[in-house]
Amino acid sequence: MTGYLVRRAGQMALTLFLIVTLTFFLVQAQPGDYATFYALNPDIPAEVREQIKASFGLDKPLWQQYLVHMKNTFTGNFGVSFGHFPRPVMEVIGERLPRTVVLFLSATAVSFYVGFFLGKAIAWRRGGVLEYAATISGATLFTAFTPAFALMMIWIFAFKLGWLPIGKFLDPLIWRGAEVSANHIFSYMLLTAGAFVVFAFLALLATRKIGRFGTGRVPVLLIGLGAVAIPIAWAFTGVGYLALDILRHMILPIATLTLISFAGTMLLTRNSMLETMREDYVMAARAKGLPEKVVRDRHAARNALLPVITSLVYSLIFAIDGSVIIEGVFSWPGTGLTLLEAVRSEDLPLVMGAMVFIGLFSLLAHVIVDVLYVYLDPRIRYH
Amino acid sequence: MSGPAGGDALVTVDGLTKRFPIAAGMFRKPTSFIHAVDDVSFRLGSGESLGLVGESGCGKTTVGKLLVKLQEPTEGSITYRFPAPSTGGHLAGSVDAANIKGRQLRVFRRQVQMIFQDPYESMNPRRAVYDTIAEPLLVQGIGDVQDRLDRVSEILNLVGLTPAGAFLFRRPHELSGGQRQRVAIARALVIGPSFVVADEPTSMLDVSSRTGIMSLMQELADRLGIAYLYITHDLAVARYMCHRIAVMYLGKIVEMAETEELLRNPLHPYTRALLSAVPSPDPMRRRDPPDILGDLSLPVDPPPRCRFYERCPMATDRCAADVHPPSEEKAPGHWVACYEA
Amino acid sequence: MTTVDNQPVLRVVDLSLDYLTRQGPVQAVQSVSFELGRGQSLGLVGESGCGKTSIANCLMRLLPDNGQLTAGQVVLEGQDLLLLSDEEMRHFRWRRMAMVFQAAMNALDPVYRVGQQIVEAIEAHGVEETVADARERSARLFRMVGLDPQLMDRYPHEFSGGMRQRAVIAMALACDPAVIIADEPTTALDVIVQDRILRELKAVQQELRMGMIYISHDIGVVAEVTDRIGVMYAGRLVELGDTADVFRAPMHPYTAALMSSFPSISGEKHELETLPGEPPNLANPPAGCPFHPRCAYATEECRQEFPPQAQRGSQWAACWHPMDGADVVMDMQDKLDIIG
Amino acid sequence: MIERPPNQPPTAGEGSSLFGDVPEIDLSRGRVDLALVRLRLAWRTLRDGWSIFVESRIGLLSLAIIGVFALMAFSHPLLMATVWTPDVYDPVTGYAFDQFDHPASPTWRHPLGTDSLGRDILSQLLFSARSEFILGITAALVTVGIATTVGAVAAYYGGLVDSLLMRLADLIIALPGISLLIVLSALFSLNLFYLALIIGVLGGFGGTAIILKSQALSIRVKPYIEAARAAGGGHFHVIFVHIIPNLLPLSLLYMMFTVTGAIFAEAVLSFLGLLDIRMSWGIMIHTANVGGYLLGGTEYWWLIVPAGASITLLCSAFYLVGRALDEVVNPRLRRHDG
Repeated sequence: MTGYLVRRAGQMALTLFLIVTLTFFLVQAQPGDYATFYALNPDIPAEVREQIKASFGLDKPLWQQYLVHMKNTFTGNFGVSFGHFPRPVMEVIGERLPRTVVLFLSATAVSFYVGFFLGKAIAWRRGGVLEYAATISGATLFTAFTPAFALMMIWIFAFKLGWLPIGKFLDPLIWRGAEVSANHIFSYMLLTAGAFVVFAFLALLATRKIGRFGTGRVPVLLIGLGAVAIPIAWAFTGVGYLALDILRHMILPIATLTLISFAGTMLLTRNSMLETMREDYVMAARAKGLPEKVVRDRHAARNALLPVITSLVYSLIFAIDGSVIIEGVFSWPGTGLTLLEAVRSEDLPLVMGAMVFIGLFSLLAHVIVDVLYVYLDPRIRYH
Repeated sequence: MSGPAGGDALVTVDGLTKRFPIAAGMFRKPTSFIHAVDDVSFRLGSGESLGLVGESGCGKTTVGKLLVKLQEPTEGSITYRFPAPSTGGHLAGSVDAANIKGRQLRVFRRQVQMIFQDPYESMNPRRAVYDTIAEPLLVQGIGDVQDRLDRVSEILNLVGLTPAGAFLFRRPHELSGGQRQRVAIARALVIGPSFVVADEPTSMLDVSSRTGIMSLMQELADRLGIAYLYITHDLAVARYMCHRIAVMYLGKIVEMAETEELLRNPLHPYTRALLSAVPSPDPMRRRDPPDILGDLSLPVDPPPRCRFYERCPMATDRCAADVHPPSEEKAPGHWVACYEA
Repeated sequence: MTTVDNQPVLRVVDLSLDYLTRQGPVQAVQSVSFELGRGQSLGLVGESGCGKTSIANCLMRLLPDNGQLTAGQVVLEGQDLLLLSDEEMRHFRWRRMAMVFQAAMNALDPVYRVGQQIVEAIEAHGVEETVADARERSARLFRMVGLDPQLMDRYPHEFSGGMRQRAVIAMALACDPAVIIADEPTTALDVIVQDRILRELKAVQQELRMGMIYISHDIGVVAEVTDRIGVMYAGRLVELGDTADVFRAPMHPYTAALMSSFPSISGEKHELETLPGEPPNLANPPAGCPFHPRCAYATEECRQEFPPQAQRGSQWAACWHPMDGADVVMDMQDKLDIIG
Repeated sequence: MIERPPNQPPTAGEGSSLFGDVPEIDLSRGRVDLALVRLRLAWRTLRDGWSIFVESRIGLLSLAIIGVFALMAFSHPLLMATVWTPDVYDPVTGYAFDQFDHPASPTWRHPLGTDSLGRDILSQLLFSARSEFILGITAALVTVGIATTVGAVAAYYGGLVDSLLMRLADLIIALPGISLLIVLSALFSLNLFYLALIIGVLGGFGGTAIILKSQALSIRVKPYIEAARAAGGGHFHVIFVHIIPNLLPLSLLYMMFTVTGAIFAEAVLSFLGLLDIRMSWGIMIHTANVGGYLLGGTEYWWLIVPAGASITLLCSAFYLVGRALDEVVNPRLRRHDG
């Protein structure tokens, strides 16, 4: 297991190296010279320009530039953004990355859960009305033209119904008198969410150790309790309304991203279920007289989960791409929007930086999926 | 170890060994090996049939694949002595199977063929019976389309799929298991081999089609003068199909004798255990449980002592200390590799 | 031979099953009737596709969506299982009638520990109160089938084929069933392992005085483990009798053909008979006796009408021209036991 | 004992009753036309596959939708050559002189109205359909051509070739495709053909290659591959006669998915204004977005709905046809009734 993780980490480093190389040479191959972009930017004072040139080795031959670029990338120096001058690329991304991660993680978690739940339901009752409805609406949403769909969501829920804000990260009117920064509140929100996940996990683990039959509801109860306690705790901090504002801004992008991506998991789960349902152990579970729900969830769906997890990599990449588009439409200031803005304004250092981080992000997702798979499949876990 | 076939053996196998490395990682050299076939020697005369019997994982299929050159041996030699060819384009005289490559290998395949175990998986599901049987002719470049069609029809009649026209363009899923195995036999025989390795051709068939295939193989072997190595886990089937039987255990041949001699007078403790484990269709007969210890394990880097040591009910200190016993002729033509036999 | 109670633990009457396919209904099981005494073992033999496994599935009421029971009763300890609701049947399964599956590898869920899968069955039927008791019980069962209870916390892929088959047998015994159905439990195993499993299965069955239905295509195996034997052909039970009687003097020509095509390692090497043709297509079975196209004795009435049961003692065959004792294929006197 | 000559083989008559119509060849009538027989066999396979495909009503409906779009693609040049005059109806340079205000709502002469530059929406829609087909099918052919070869070769040879190809595939699937394309289109000027090529190559060496390779691997270990080698067949013979034909059904399936992906990617990039393409559905929405008509809701529906619906419909139609094909290709997904 540790050997596997070490090997996987090695592979990941190599892939990251290749991504950095690829972006470097793509930028070099494009028509126009990288150095002149700096030279032509009127925002940058002459002496800073020289300094940048020197630190990036822009006056040296290509292969030396490449080496310098490599070194800079892996020491976290992506240079200075043209568009956000004089902020370094690293700082711009450092501020925006958590926002993307939150958007992406919550949408992925919700869509995975919804997709898996629906997928196993339509496979179990094959040929029902639910199957037709879920397949058609799921596939339509999955292949829907994301920008148009996102705009439609905004139009319905923000314009017509006025339930939710139109876009962006927060409402300046609410934040006018606030003494804390949005980043500060946001990081505390992240901490709370993280703590809750840990708590839920421990609750599950603890009840498993009880050793009596019929304790399945205990963790659900505990987790529900936690879910109620958190908002109450936030209400007492006095900045709860600010957190609520951020939350309100998150709902629509997350809902949109969830809607476009749940079908991938759903349809995969359906096919995977149809295959596991033919397995002898599902027949054996039935023969043992287990309740249908147990046969479905503990045996058929549990095994159907494995190939779905393998393909989760593709869904994750799909969701990363989706979040780039969604961030663009909702003006959600994350890495994706940063990439789009940088591309439009030809802010090359920021393009490279954002691309490397999006690549890193998808690599991490990849590795997490692999580890999850290893954890879920004892046949691999013990080898 | 050698067989009774004398000087005019068609196949002479000497010290045949195949070790499979256990993957250790991308850049590390494997340090562990599965000793699938270990120092196996025997001879087979033309027109003779030898049964290779053993439990799954004993290396019998690997021996078969080595003989038809689907795998390359780690050590040892396989020598064929083909009779003078009746048709052109066949190899004649002594051929060292280790050293043939390229075009020669292709010609070699005209004389040495294999029948596979699984009638469901040994045929490309998208290709019709004709394509499957004509494949050897096609890749060997024999005849034109009409010749091949004639030859395939002829061989279909020979294996009892008549009228041939009704079978030529069926796909495998349109045939029963027995019919499929007949097609597999036809594919092996269409090119006129003098030696065929049959890897459990009946183990996946029902009783009633099994006997049909067994008799067909015997009949064709007699008529066409084909020698074959019959690989099986079923001693009863080997009894009906083979002149001689060799019993394999974990990569070694532990006993070899004329069929009836082996069944009546088994000398190796493993052969005895194997024989006494076969259920009897006679409900009146009470069998004793086979005298054998433990379970079969993979031969990964086995110690040099007798392979059967761990499971042998009559093992002695000598068996533990010495190398795997050499094969000795205890009775005319009856070879055993055991110190205590 | 075991003593048999008078009251049968399982009675199957006139069981018929169709599979609905594109080609129309396929009559997989037709009017099959038999009884199984307490502590008795009944073998069902026949070639693949003859309906053996379908019968097992009918008894457990585990049919695929397109399977349709058209007639019959399955009476287990006085209760007709076919009249129960799905939920009632669920409680009957495994509690009173359990199954040893054909492919043990596939009958164990790969993602759970073997012990857990036995505990699960015990939990579902409330046989024990706590996890600890259930584990205790599983450990006992493991010992009974010759497995080390420490292996309970291993995963199926860590077991060898023989160990898996033992675990599946232990699982079948989890709730003290009155009947176990063993569907080709040793088919994929080597002879030496097969021999051990058969001995253990037989011993456990006799010790717990369970009824056992043993399904196999291998008449050698069936001869060794069963008291009575039923021969199936094309979805019908064509012969039923005490194992010794059926082997000594089969009444149905199909039974005789099956036996004479079975190679044996003991005794004189008798000529193997080849049964011509193929089993019939059950979507479109021949009229009359389904065996008539392949039968040497077929006459006009065989082609017209399904034969009545010809009785001889406790043995019967569905045949117009049952064979008498003189037709015995395997002459026991010839058989010298060369091993013992 | 049964009186019967031993060894009597099963006869054809009994066998064929099991399976219905099997092409029977009368050998007594001299030469057999192999090509004709093969044609009949292929026809039968097609018919059997079709009969499973039509069981999926969704698949059939989707196929019909694709057919309608194909008709649309064909109708544009026809209409331009007959009733539509280029100066009014050209999708890019045309101008509807009969209207004063643009965008104009639908009229008889312009059934879907005009855009903010006075161009006929229907003409744009029909013209774009053709580009989408060209793009989608080119990308799909490139992807599947590469992926099938890569998959078969990697699975057959294994070893170093396999390792290199699969690491490359891992690298490609680790890159989020749309993000990469956004960067590429910012750095280089991409037209329809280059876009198709890039999508095709990325797909072909990426995820599709991995899937086809794992399928090829399961074919490679089948005994019939060994049988072909024992018959004397070389590497080329085994790969092209046994492995690739058995991969083709799955390749066809992934062609459908690639078409979906390519059309989708094009639409997104066009919507972001990053592509050098004359006209496409994505550009139509881009134009509406630039003009600020998108959040106008239902008022200017003809600027968004036809193009947006076309993208979604065609994408999901190809996707659902792919899924229906999956049920044909993968017998384990079929119902228990065959």
